[in-house]
Amino acid sequence: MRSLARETPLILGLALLAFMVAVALLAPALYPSNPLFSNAPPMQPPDWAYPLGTDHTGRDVAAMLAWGTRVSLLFAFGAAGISLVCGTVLGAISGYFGGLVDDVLSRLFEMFNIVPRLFLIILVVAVFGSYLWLTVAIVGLTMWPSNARIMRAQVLTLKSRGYAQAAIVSGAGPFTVLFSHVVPNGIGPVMANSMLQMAYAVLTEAGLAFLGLSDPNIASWGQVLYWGQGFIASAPWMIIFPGLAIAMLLMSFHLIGGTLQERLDPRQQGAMA
Amino acid sequence: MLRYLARRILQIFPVVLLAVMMNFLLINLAPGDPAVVMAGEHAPVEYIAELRKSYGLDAPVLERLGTYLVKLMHGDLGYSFAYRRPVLELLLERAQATMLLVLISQFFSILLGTWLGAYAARHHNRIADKLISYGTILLYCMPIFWIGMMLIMIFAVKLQWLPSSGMTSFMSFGRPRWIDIAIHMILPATCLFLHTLPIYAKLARASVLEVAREDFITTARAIGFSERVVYMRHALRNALLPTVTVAGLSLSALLTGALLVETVFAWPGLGRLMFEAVSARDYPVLMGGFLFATLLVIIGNFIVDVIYTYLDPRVIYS
Amino acid sequence: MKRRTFLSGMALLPGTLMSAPVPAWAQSGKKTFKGTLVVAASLDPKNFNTNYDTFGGANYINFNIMSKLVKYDHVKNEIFPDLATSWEIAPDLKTYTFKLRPGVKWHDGKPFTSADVKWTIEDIVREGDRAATYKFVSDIERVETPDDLTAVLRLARPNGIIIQNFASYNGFNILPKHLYEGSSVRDNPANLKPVGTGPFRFVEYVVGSHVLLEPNPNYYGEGPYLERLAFQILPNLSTALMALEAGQVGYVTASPPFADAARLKSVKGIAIDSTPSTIVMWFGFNFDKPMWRDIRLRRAVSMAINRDELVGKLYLNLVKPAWGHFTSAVPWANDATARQPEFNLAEAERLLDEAGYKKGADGIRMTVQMIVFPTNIWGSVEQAQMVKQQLSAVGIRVDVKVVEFALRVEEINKRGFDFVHGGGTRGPDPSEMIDYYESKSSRNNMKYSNPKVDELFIAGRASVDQGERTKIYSEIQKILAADQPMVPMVEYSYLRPYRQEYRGFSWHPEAAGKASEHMYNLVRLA
Amino acid sequence: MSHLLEVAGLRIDFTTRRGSLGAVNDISFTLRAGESLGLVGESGCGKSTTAYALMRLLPGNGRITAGKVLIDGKDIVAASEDEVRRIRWQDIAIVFQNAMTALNPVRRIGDQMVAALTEHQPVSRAEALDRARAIFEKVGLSPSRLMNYPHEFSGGMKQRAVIALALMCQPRILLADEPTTALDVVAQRQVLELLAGLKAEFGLSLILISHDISAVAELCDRVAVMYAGQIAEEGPTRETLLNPRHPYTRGLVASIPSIYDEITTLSSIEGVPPDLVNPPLACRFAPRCPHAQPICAQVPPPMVEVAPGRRSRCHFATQFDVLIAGKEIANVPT
Repeated sequence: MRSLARETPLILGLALLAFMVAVALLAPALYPSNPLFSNAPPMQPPDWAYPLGTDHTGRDVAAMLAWGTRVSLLFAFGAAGISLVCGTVLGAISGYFGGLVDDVLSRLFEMFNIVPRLFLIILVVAVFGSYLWLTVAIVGLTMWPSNARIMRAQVLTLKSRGYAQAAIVSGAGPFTVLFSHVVPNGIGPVMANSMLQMAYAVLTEAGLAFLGLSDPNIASWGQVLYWGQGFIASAPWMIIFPGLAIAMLLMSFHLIGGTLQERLDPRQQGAMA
Repeated sequence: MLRYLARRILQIFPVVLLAVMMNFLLINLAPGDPAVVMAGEHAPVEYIAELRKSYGLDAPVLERLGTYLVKLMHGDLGYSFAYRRPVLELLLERAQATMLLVLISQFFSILLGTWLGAYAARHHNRIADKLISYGTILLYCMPIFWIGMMLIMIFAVKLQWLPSSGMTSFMSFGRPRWIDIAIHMILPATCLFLHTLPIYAKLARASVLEVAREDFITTARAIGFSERVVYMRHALRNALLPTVTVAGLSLSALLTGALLVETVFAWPGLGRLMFEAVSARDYPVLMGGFLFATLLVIIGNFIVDVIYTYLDPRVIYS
Repeated sequence: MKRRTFLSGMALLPGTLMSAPVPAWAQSGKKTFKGTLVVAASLDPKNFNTNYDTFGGANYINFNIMSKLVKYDHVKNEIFPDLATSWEIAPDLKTYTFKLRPGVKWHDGKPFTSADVKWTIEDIVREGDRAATYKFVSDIERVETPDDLTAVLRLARPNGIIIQNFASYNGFNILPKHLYEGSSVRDNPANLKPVGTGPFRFVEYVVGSHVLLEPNPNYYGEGPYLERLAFQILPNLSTALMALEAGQVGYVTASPPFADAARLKSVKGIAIDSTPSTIVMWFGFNFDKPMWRDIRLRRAVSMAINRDELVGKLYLNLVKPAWGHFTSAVPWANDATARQPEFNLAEAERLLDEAGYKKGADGIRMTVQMIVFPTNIWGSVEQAQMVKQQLSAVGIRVDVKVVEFALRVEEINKRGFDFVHGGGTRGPDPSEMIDYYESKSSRNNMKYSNPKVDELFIAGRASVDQGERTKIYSEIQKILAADQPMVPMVEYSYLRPYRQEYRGFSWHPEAAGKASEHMYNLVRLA
Repeated sequence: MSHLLEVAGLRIDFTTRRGSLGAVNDISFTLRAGESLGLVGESGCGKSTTAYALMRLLPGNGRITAGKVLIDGKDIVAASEDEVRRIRWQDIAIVFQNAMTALNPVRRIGDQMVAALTEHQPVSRAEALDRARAIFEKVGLSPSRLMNYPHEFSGGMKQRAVIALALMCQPRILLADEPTTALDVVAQRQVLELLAGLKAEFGLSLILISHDISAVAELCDRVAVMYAGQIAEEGPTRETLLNPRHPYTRGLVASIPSIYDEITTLSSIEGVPPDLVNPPLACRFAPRCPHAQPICAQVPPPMVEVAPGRRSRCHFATQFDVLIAGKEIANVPT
């Protein structure tokens, strides 16, 4: 019982995430027609036919949000995934080989830290167009340095551990040692960070949409918020529901990520007892 | 300290140079011709070519980069295409508004966030801790512009207590200017404050919890200090280092975070200037903005170092 | 009918009738000013000199600081005298003689004379194509100034619409020669601290924040009545509307979403007027793609567009569907018989089949790209979405691509699009249509070309006789209706949200003949 | 003469993810004024936990679940938080194991000492500083270093500073929790000598917690040997160590060449201490005991007084010679 109470945040987070994934998978079944088609009377408050109301051009908010779940999850997993791969590989290489490689890569991390990230994203999206995949990629590519930093620190401490040394002695190549022995053991904190990055990616999607920089052919939560901002007073459901959806998904990432961080971050382990 | 500073600048210089070069190339290689934007839709091809020439846009990009860097060394940030004014003048004008907003909200969110975090840590796993932890996460999960719209809705439209936007009031000229600005700043600063508060609360909670496990905290308890003194006087100061680090590093991140707030509240800041510069292909302003952000990071880092020496006597720079 | 005679009379008759009577308060000498109007503007002016470069955010401020020779009023779309009190047009349409208003002073106290007019026009001519307003003066060879209050324009070619050109919304302002002469006009400090002869004087411009104006007590026209006129820069429309609701702003220049109009109207203290414009919103075909040269395809697409649904759903029937290529807002030049085909899905499908675009297994005939540029006019992206939805009914899949302003010219020049969305003013004078349809026009994004239409546009320019011009433009509209180079969808109306305590906006009846759009000289606090 | 400190039936449980862990189980001992007691045993046997419990400084997941701790007749276990705070440092102070981390790194040592005194006694800062200076001198530190930060001290100096801090309020009982573990040999010697000197000078009652038997032998009047959360054997130091009555004490002592030699390590007895979440039901040492008899795994041994002032928790405490000689035990307890 007591341990169940301990796990509440994790269970809650996983349940929320599972719900979101389910909605994303079921969206085409629930709302088979294009969610961006105006098939309903405009500005309908929530009722039985349109449980989350309709927008100013007669689009079903529930349909747009359901389909938008796919976009948000794509952003979360796509961008964080790109960041995870790039960050892990570059951070690991930097930490493992040291020397010049480390110097160059570390400067690269620093440089990305210096450049204002959102503007970089805005610039690329504004210039090359607000294509969904491009936006996902650029968000991912601006997030990796923090993963790289964590991975680098992990590798620095782990590479002297017994199993790594044993693998080296047994004649394994440096990449084998690094990616089959060191990285798997040090990936924990990076995973925890990835959950937070997922949250950031979802927020970035919303922020870009709010600035008018998202793909008009796709229904996303940020888009609904963007359209809804003009109707705070007359159609608050256009603002409240996407806001809630974002908060829910982010909450799930934070709850899962927080638990992961507690469990996997060596700095946060070991109580006084 | 001075020697340390000099060394730091020498160290950071290549990184800045690299960042400036990357910005330059990224911006200048982007599609969209500023000359076309400047000349307007009806302009003839010859005029566009002429404009390109007069702004040096016709040279190869690497040559332009060289010219830009040389000018930069002389403190010349160039001339805004869109405003037809020196970039430095524009940046300084708009940076004031942003820095005012950012620094004040940052000040309060560090202060209150740290206090909340320390309070939560002191009551670890108790109801206050849960409330603070979940409350701040929830706050953190709300998009910043969403918070902004809600604030406007409640305090400006419904209650009509505070102005919804801008920095200046035209309706009541009797007030001293600084009071006027302060009143206009309450909502946007609160918005930014609410957005960054969770970061500092979370950080303070984690690091106070960590410090609370240290031996000297047990010593303080053994001496018989009250829990409040133990946490606020002994644990907190030792736990402040991560907060200072994050605060220093986030100066430039805040600049961009301020963009959304500035958009919602029509605050005449740097974020909006840069955002509009993207649309206008106003390269010099964009580059200047990026450079400004870069310098902020360096200044932020430096301030962090100074505060470190104050907070932790073990840190010595030479 | 009365309007026609009035307008043609204005153009043709010289005479004292045209000079404005001196108002009573000006004779008594003292003006009193009361109240502040804050106007929510969505764009930074950036720079106030719009004669040479286009600064979209400056126009609506300049109308209050600077003057033109003549302006259109905003109630009847008729020309009224501004700095020119009367004019005479020679029968060969090559000499225009303007009598200027006496006793006018620049805001810095210097007297306004014909030299200013001469310098302003001749400098634009000298700049040529590089100046944004050149097209309005391109026929002018030189300006003569027999005396301080007379300016004589000598034209290279006959031109019957110089007066309309000068009054155009985007037309040039008269600039003070004494501040500009001998300097680089684009770097002149007066571009940021404008000096004009208009109803308000420039006080300050804080970039990104506001432009502040004060009343000009020496203004020659009626007003101003306000103690202060401020333009607050509020780029975000919902922010601007909330500021209006909160009472911090008196008028919002951008149109609110039509779906919000009913609620806004019910908010205490807010009034919303709907004023028709000469703006038509449309989408055009890319004639560089051979398929769109097939008239059957163009007709089919036009027939598949349900304008009534569009106007109902996006605009709650507060705007009119556009059936022709001009605008019903200017009846004398509008040919209501030159119409688009009626909505008819079956016929559209038949035409598409006939043209060889059969439905595939997935029910789709073709995928086309539509580019759209978000503007201050409400609903461009929404219209594109609606076009996408409506064309899906006949098996045409539309990919909407929203392109930001800076990329507009480049995106169009790529010629990769099928449909291009557009919307802009076509009046008050029908000659403004030339931008969209003339073969060589830089705004003819479709690359539509019909030599007959080009010829007729030249003919329309070369006449001052309204009856004759009506015929010419009617013929143009008939050809366009047959050719169908674009699908006009909506005749746009502005929604004007303002605080009820203000009266005298440019669209209010009292502004007829006294104020152009975006002039606040008549605005007063009730 | 009454006891200054009396611990009776103390039981301390820790809440862990695996369940409740009885870190200390039924411990009783007493301390008279001026007396010194050594607590010895392997790491994890509960020595430090016991010490922390004496000041009620257990970490959040530890709780005193039974027993009493009487300081001067006042029960610490039942006292209010404020009362405990008043007792701390005034009546009982502690020198922590790791001097390196026991001092607040960001405050000057002198300030920390002054704050400790002013927290408890109504003295001015100047008076407190005077006292700090005097104590600094007593512990062999130069008063001129009073306003240094901890990181500016060497390890040995830091340990002296920690002792100085503990002496600020002139406590009656001083707990020293492994005060020498982190030091080099020379410094260890010096600190032990310092403690011996202070004990004599101030008449301190000292509880020295250590796994270093030689240190205990040198400093303490009495010794309590702990094993797996219990006291295995307790008695006057010399007697107990020279003539143990518990197999664990014997093993402990046997691993040292000579009690009064320089000893730095405690060689271990074969096997590992039991899991305290599920401790052996009978004798806790039985699984490791080379002399274990059937009964040892069945019946928990009682604490028996084997001589005046000497107690042992072994079934065979009274027949210990016979047991270790490996001879037939005549009188097997049941």
